[in-house]
Amino acid sequence: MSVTVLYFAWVKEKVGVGLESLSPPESVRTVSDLVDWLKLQSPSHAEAFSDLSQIRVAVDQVHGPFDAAIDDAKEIAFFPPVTGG
Amino acid sequence: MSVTVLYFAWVKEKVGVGLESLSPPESVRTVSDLVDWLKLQSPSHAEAFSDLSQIRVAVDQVHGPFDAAIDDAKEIAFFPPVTGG
Amino acid sequence: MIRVQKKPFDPGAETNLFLDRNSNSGGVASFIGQVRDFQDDTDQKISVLELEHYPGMTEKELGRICSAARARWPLDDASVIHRYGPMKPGDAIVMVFTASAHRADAFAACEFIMDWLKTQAPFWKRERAGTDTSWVDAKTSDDDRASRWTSDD
Amino acid sequence: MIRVQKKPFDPGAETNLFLDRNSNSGGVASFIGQVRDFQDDTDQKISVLELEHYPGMTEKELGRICSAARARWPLDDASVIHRYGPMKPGDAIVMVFTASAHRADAFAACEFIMDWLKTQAPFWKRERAGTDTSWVDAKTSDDDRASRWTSDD
Repeated sequence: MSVTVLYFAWVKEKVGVGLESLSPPESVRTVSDLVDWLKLQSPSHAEAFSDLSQIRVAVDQVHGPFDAAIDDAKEIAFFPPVTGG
Repeated sequence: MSVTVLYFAWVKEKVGVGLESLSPPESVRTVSDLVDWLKLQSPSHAEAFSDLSQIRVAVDQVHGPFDAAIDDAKEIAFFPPVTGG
Repeated sequence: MIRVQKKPFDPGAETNLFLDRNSNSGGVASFIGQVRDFQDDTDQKISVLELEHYPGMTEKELGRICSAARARWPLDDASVIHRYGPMKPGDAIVMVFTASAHRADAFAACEFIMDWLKTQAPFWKRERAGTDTSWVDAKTSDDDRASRWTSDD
Repeated sequence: MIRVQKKPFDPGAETNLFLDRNSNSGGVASFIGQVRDFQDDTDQKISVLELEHYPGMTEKELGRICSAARARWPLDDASVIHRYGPMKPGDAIVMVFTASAHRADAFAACEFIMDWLKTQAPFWKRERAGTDTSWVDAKTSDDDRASRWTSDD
């Protein structure tokens, strides 16, 4: 599986990059699985995802829950609660 | 007592004038009294005030009920329910 | 600011003037009422709307409505511009602005001012459609909307 | 119409453009959000607001919010203009317009769009005050306002 992972605002600052093209293993089926796998990639990833209550997710540019299936999603984004307007 | 009586919209059309300077007798103490007295002034007045449910009143430019006292009001206006905006 | 005038006004220019006066307010809500082009009951095309008003009382009543809104919500500002006289379909009749730190207050106050203006400000509409001219009837729905604000709290 | 842009926009000019497109609508409601000049918590003067967003998703999400509003109320039109990038206090960040035959629908839809935009549109504010730069925290009051619309009916 190949997927583009995007980070915004302080999640991006903590991870250190805004975009990664990743190929997580087959066992990664949901957004939660992906987060668990991402936290193993580096201490910055682990730090960025240390408090999931402060993270929101979009799967292919649609807001979703952490238990959303990834299926053949092309783009998964993580970010803080939004503050526009 | 001397008072300016104003009419607007179709009330003005029915009465035939927009403004009258009138001196009703002492016995005219409320807006209702004034209406009863006005209806005696001409058939047009009687016609204009034939259905009071369609008439609103302002005493010195403040909306009021028909039983409002006239006291030393300078200006009493009669008009249909408003339709601005 | 309350303005009652015969001549047309420019809603865009008024918007920028209101924003200039209230650049520190987080939220500005506005409402623009436009002359409709068809009559409710006859479905006839309206050629002219003539708006009569009660000079003197109109300004006072609009001022009282804005004061009531400012007493009820923490507003930085509230303005009403209202035309009278002859107008054509599509013309702006009325424009209301409210400015507040919080959008909920700006929205509520703007709608409150419109609802009360519709039932209290001394204006009367007369529509010309074809060769007929007729006074517009007040709507009970407007009374209902205005009375919401007194029964609310 | 949905527009997400870095450059400033002119609220007055946008107002007149929206009115030109909707001259047959009896009522047009609008809301303008402006960059505030003081921080909530520190009370420090803000010098710059930087707004990050999620290109692609932002436009889609704003489109979904406007579609939801149009499904819920009989609207003639709904528009959102939203800036991103650096802004200074007093700048207009966002402008929402709704047009409808009835003012109650225009008001409700305009507030609905703002409430959902605040909690769903992928924008993130960062304020600079003095030498400090900090991400703005989301407000639970915004969540509460948005959730009103799902519990209403």
